[in-house]
Amino acid sequence: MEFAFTEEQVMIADTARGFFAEHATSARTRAAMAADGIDRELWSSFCNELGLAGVGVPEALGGAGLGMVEFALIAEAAGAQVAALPLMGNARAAHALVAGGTPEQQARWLPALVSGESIATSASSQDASFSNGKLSGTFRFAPHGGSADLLLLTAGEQCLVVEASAPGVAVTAHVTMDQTRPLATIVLNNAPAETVADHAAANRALDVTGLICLAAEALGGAQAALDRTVAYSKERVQFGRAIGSFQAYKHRLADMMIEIEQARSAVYWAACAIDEGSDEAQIALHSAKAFCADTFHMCAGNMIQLHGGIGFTWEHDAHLFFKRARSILSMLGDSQWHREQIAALVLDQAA
Amino acid sequence: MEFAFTEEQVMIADTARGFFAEHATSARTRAAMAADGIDRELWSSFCNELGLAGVGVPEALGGAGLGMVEFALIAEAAGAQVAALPLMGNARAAHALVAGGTPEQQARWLPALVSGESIATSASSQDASFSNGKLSGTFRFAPHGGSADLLLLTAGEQCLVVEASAPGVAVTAHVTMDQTRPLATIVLNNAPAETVADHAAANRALDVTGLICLAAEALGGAQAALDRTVAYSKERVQFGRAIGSFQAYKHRLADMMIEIEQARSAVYWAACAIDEGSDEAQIALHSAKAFCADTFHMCAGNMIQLHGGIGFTWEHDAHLFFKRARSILSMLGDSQWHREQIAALVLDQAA
Amino acid sequence: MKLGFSAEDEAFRAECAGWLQAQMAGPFADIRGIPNLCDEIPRRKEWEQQLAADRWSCIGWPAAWGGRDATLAQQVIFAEEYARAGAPNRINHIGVELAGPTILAFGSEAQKAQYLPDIVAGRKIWCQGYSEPGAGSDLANVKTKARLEDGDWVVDGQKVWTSLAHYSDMIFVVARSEEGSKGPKGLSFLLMDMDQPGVEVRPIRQINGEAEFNETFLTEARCPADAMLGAAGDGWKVAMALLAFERGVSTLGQQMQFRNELDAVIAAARTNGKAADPIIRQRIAQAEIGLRLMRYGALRMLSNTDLSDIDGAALTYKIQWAKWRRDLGELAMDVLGQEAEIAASNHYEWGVLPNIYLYSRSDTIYGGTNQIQRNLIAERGLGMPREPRGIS
Amino acid sequence: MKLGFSAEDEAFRAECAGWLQAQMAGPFADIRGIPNLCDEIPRRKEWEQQLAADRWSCIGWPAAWGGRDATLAQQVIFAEEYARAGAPNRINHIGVELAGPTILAFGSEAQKAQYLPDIVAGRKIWCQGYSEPGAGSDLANVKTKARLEDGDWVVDGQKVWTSLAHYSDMIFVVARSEEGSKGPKGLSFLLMDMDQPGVEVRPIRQINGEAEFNETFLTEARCPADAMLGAAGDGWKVAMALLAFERGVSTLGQQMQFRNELDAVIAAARTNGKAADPIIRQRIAQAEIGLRLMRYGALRMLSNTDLSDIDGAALTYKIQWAKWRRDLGELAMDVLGQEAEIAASNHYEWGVLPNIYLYSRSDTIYGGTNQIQRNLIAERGLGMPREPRGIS
Repeated sequence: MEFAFTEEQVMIADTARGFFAEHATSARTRAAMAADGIDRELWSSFCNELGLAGVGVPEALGGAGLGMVEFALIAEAAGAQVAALPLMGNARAAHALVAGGTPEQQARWLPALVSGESIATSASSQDASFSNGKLSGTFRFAPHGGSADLLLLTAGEQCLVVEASAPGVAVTAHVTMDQTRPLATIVLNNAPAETVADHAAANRALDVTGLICLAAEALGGAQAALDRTVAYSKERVQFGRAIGSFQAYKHRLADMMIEIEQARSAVYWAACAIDEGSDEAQIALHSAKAFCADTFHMCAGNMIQLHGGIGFTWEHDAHLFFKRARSILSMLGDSQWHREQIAALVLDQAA
Repeated sequence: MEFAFTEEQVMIADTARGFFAEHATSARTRAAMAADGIDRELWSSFCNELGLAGVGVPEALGGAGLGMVEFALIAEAAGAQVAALPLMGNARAAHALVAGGTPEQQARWLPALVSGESIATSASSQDASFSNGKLSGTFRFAPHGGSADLLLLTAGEQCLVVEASAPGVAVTAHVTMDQTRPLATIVLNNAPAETVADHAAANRALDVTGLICLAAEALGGAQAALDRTVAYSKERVQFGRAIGSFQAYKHRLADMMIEIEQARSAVYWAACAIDEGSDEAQIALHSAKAFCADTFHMCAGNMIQLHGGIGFTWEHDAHLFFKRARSILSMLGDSQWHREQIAALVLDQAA
Repeated sequence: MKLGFSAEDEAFRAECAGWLQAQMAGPFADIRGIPNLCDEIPRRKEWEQQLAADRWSCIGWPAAWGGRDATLAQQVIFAEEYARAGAPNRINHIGVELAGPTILAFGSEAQKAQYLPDIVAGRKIWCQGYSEPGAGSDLANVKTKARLEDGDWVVDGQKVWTSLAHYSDMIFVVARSEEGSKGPKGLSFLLMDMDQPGVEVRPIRQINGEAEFNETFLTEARCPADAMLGAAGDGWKVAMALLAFERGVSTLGQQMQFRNELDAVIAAARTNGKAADPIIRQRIAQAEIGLRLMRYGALRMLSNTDLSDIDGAALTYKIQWAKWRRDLGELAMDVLGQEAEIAASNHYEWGVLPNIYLYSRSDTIYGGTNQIQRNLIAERGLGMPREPRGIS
Repeated sequence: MKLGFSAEDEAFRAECAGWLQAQMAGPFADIRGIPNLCDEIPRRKEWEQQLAADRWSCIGWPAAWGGRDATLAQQVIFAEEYARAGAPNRINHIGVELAGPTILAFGSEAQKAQYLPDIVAGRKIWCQGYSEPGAGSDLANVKTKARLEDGDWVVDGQKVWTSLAHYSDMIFVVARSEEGSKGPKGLSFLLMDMDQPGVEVRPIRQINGEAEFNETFLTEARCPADAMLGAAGDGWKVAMALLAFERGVSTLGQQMQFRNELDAVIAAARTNGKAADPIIRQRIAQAEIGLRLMRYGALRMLSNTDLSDIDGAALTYKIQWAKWRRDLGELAMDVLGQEAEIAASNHYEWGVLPNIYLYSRSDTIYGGTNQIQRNLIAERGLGMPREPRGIS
């Protein structure tokens, strides 16, 4: 038992942080926001130069063969810059195919997902119908769905692989509050779809990867909101004093740090629990998603508030954090839903 | 429409405030806490010298013939000192008998309730049984029940008058967290009980009077918690400064004032709405109880916190406020319950 | 203490309700219930003028200046009926509720005659030049300068967060007229035309994608020497009095808007089934309580006739509504779910409920942040020591 | 990063679990699971001595001083098994976890030989003389004075909030040994016998009716010149190091107590049906999350080997648990309902759950109020400007 990062993990974290801080600049993110929410150049360097898109994919399948802890470190660094990337979609799809795909599906898609050549999204529907290799139904809220080549779709208990370019596939990209990860609605009308080899494993990988990704992004975003506000508060003078010298301001920053430190524990506890197959994995996942999303929303809201007037302008980056925080809150189950899952685990099993 | 006190109301408020500030001292309250939670001397002066125990009872029945606004002013002043008095029990019983009692019951009890000679309590039970003038069942959480002469008991939809000295009545007084209003359990075994003339009116008066009393006490207690903390903070020096000069401390006091100002609106809105028979009366009652109880608990908790170490000693009065606040929170429906009643009024009626 | 309305009041209600409903059903049906303050400006100006034509534009003003000397009860009633009829937000809120009452209080008879009729008639729209970049909510730190030259005040400086400046005709400006003065001393309160070469307005795009606020650049902008309220150096006093009007009857109209917003949340919850969620129910009840208490808080402060008094209800009102509305925005998002994050069109434009969520982040900032409000409450309401200023 | 335990660790778990369960089922069954720290003092001293007899009293200490050089994992395991077995709270927590490690870090060999064996063996119970009336949590403002006289330190002053002083044998005292010194300078750290005429202990009755805390009056109280940790004037440094131990492995035992408390709330909710209330469910889930995150926060800070580092998990830990427990107390009351406010007996004495509610109001105050914790976090964790001290 050792709840500290290995040297390799520290190196990955440093590399990822440096990469996003240098490349995922506000100007580039804003350019991506005005388009489809993907900074293609960033995405390409991330996949090819940095080579981190396949961090959780086994080496035999072309990835780095590492685990959820390492993936979380990367998502945290991307979240700290609100980077406009299909990181979640590709990681979810890759991990789902690793966990439950057929060898053919793995061979067909994993190299393109790891290289960034293909973009993937996932969505689910309770009333889609699948028969004779054809899928019909509406799949809503697919992140970066408007740009996706590969659709990994959960229909009830099934997990299906669909090509976006196939006949019968209609994707509508929406203007979305968080423009760095716009949502799309996917309507399938007898579209050709493949089943995976192990539906439960693929769906589980979709869930796990999605929740870890969002929790880690939220952690990174919350820490960045704090860091940027701290820096601002030391420079900005009002009433003849640096605003950071006002005790109420300091305490608000302290409150952010208190939550963030817990969020940090939550992300790495959950990632570790998944990697180690711990009994605690499920409660850890729900805890991490709920706690980190709440923390990020609180911190991003404070970031706006503590920047004063400039904080609610379009020009300042605070709203990028705030809107990302909102989207994380509602994506893949809101905090109330995740807490209810925990309550069920804690209260409803036989004593 | 004029949401300001009349001159007469201001006078009643000043008189009541002065009376309780002078007489309901910490030493006397603590003596009452060690006994049955009633400061008999205070009670007697309140009823006879001040003559305010019958403020809401019509003049023809020996009271002052005023309304809920005036009653609330008095309860607020008593709450500000956490006075150890059967104010709520007597007012509830008196108003219930005024509203629904038979002329005989009114003649028998009102003079004694207004003079303070008799002490009353109320409690309710869902599974008591009444037949042939005999009542059986268990009535819990009766405030000052151990000292009561008159029991006004709600059994389902019925309202019954029972004398505490009657055969078949067993009252157990409990050591209670708030020692200024200890609770009792009343067990009746075929005890003689009288029905009132109008059950619905009597039960409604019990409810209304209880809720207004608790909300007003909470308002007074919250304001006193703030006032005492403000005074302390200007004197107490730490780190070489009056602690009240620390901005975080000031903001905490400001937060108390923000809630208290709303609580004040709530109490007088509700009292006025009752007196005027307004459509809003029910939502106002629920609002006042929930909001004021929450406010008082928050303020009393802050009072302890902002006094530092001395604040959680037995010797300091902060715990009297805190425990009274807790008892108000849970008495006659907790805040969650009252909010749910409001939700039902707002959400569940036909659009 | 009395909350009900008299028979006379109810007659007044019938009269104004009848008029408002007829207008909104008839000639102004096209702008009934439009939510955004920046939409349909020309039509809204026509609406202001229609209000004026039937003497409904400034009912609280003295009859001598085009008002109706309306009682508090009547003003409450008018605000209620105005909202019930779906009449749009007043484009000249600042003229009618801030500039006008301040001119009534501090202006000479000549000034009243010059400015008030244009406000009453809806001919001139006003905006407010208080905040500056770098000074934020700190009015005592105003840097904009005014000097007297050839019988004109010549003003240089920059104002920011000037709400609706881009379609305003007039602006009131707090400027430093005494060179070298510091803090609240040496400020003056000037009434200036927007339509002149020295005034440039640049919109500020906000978090919700819209641009209601502006930067206003004053470069040798001019006004006549007598376009000043109070004497030179009285600017602080006049500005503070104006802020008190902000807590006046204008709160009633604002509350009716909040009522409509909460009703929209309730309607959404009923429609999508969230009204059955016990936690959403608690939050809706909380919002309902908060709104009602704002109403009675406002009535308490309005029933207190002396606005300059330190009145707890008045002092705490701003932070109350700002927090209430921020909570409402979050509740609205949670009621709507992920749906709320998708725009209805291909533009970055938001419906009423998501817009509350975004816009309300500024409610806790403009007009004095919640932090500054808490200082004021503690210092003025509770007599706590003042927060020390740095050496500036 | 690894959370699982090794096979070796699991063997250690089996060993200590076996021993603890046997003790709690057998000779110490009478004090199994007693909640109140002040109950059954003599039996608890015997329990401390039994722990010592089998070398379980200070497992994290070096073997040379009676410990087991236990790894972090082993200490985690021991804390878990200790709680699982229902063993009572350690009466000598302050000796074992604060005084001992501080003496190990700063003591001479002679001092170690003099003090450590009595702690390991459970022969001497310690308490802590930090806070003073008027100084509160402000250690730099200590007024208690120490002067050297005939080879003894002679100490005069008053300490307050000395937890469990009424049955302690030893006290460590921070005193001002340099006359006229101010702030953190001129303080010394003294180890004193409680059993002497110059020491008087007066219990302070708390909000819950019990008296765990005390005032301790020192009137010409004495200790030998060499009963000082570090040199004269080093008191601040030693005291700060000791505070760091407070965030050490002792947190693990505390968390096991919290686990038991939350389990008691859960059991109560299941019994009385509140477990079906969706809002109570949310709050229980929140508490569950908070407790788990405290555990992993503690493991993060313990895995960081240098305790003097500014470590975010360590810096925020106190306020985290204090708030968690206060919330738990309120949750417990809401789960139990009005029932919770009635005592089981005729005395003003409270069961575990209502007692958390009352007692936890002090958790956010002693050992540095939440306000002071936030200052520390902002200043030390975020590098914000320091809060100015007044002129004292």
